[in-house]
Amino acid sequence: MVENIEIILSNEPLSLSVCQSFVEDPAAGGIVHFVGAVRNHTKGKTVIRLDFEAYEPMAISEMQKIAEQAIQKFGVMKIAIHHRVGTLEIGELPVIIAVSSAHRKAAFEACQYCIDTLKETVPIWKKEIFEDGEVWVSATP
Amino acid sequence: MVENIEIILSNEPLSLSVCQSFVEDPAAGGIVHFVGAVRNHTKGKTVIRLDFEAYEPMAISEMQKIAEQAIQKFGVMKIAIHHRVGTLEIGELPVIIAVSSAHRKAAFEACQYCIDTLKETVPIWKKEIFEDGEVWVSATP
Amino acid sequence: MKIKVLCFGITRDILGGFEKEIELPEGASVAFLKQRLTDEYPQFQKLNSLRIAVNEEYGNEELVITEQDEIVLIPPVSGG
Amino acid sequence: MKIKVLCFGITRDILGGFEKEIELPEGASVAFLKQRLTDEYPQFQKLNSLRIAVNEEYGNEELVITEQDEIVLIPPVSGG
Repeated sequence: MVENIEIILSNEPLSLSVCQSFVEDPAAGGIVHFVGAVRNHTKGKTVIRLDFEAYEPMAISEMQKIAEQAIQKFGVMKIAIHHRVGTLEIGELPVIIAVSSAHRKAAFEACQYCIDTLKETVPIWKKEIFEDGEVWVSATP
Repeated sequence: MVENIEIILSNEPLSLSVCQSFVEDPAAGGIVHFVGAVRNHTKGKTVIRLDFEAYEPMAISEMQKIAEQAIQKFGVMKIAIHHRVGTLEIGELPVIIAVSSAHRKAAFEACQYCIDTLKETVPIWKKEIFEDGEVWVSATP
Repeated sequence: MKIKVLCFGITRDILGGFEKEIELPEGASVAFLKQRLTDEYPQFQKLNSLRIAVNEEYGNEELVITEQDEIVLIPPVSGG
Repeated sequence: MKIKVLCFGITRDILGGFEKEIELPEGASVAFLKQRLTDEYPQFQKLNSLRIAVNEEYGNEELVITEQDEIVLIPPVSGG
């Protein structure tokens, strides 16, 4: 069986070219990547860094499920979902999602589905560290 | 003025990380890339390589227009459109479009708009080379 | 029975630790555990959501908990 | 007047070269040029489309051509 999904949860910086290499396929005409980035501001406050933590086994199995669903729903070829944990500085990449497909429309739809669903269901949490405090993102209104 | 558009037409292999670096911004929360790839088959025939040619000054100005329209329409931050010309082997990348945005939905929409419009309006042509002949893609029914 | 819950994100701050033992009646459901937590720690009311994972799957409200289950508190996720 | 047209993609194969001189009456429009080309080279009828770029912009059918213009034949594009 050809492996068509690669899920990684890592303490090390993520690599766009590693994701690209995984999803490349001689029959793929289009590849879409979503790359998350750590923003320096949130609601007008300066963010110094972010701490990510994950309930690791379940985060991996939920990301695997999302990729499987996306392949089934949109008929795409290969999906890589790589997510960081640990401390990230501004500009570092918390997540990369790469999708290859024979046709580009399906790749766009599948990639958007993966990131939208990841943000709803995958047990990963980020804490924003400010000069004067810290907050778990989205925990409270 | 901060440059927010980078258009490149090149004989050399394209680089995803160069596109990523151009569009990265401390205020960007999401980056979407579309990467075209040369498929090994088209309508059941084996493709050996592709030759791309461009009406270069107009190809560049049309890509610039597309990027400007996308920034205006979708409110995204930065766009890089890099396109190859010359001979490409299977698996090489004819085009990379990178879009950064505060919010990911706009990045997806703008990236899709750019590649859809590029394929309609930018004066670049590809010839597919088969074992037994060659054909200008999309020229005739 | 005594169950052990694992706490991630803001729930660790609320319960004051990663691992917490909680006394529950036999046959208690996920909904019962959530009610118990909210009664004991009123800060849970302020959360946008609270899900309970049972053995690495989101458990629905009626699911009955046993001592052998791995119970994890899942406050609003914010990955990506 | 004698205009010079530049030919890309399949139009180069049809006209047999990258640069071609074409004799047109003064005041000829883009539409006139397209008709002239189709009359002389019936293969143009087989194309999915033919646009004419005048000075690096797509010229509409009514645009009048002069000898100073850069005229380029744009068969169906296939970039990306």
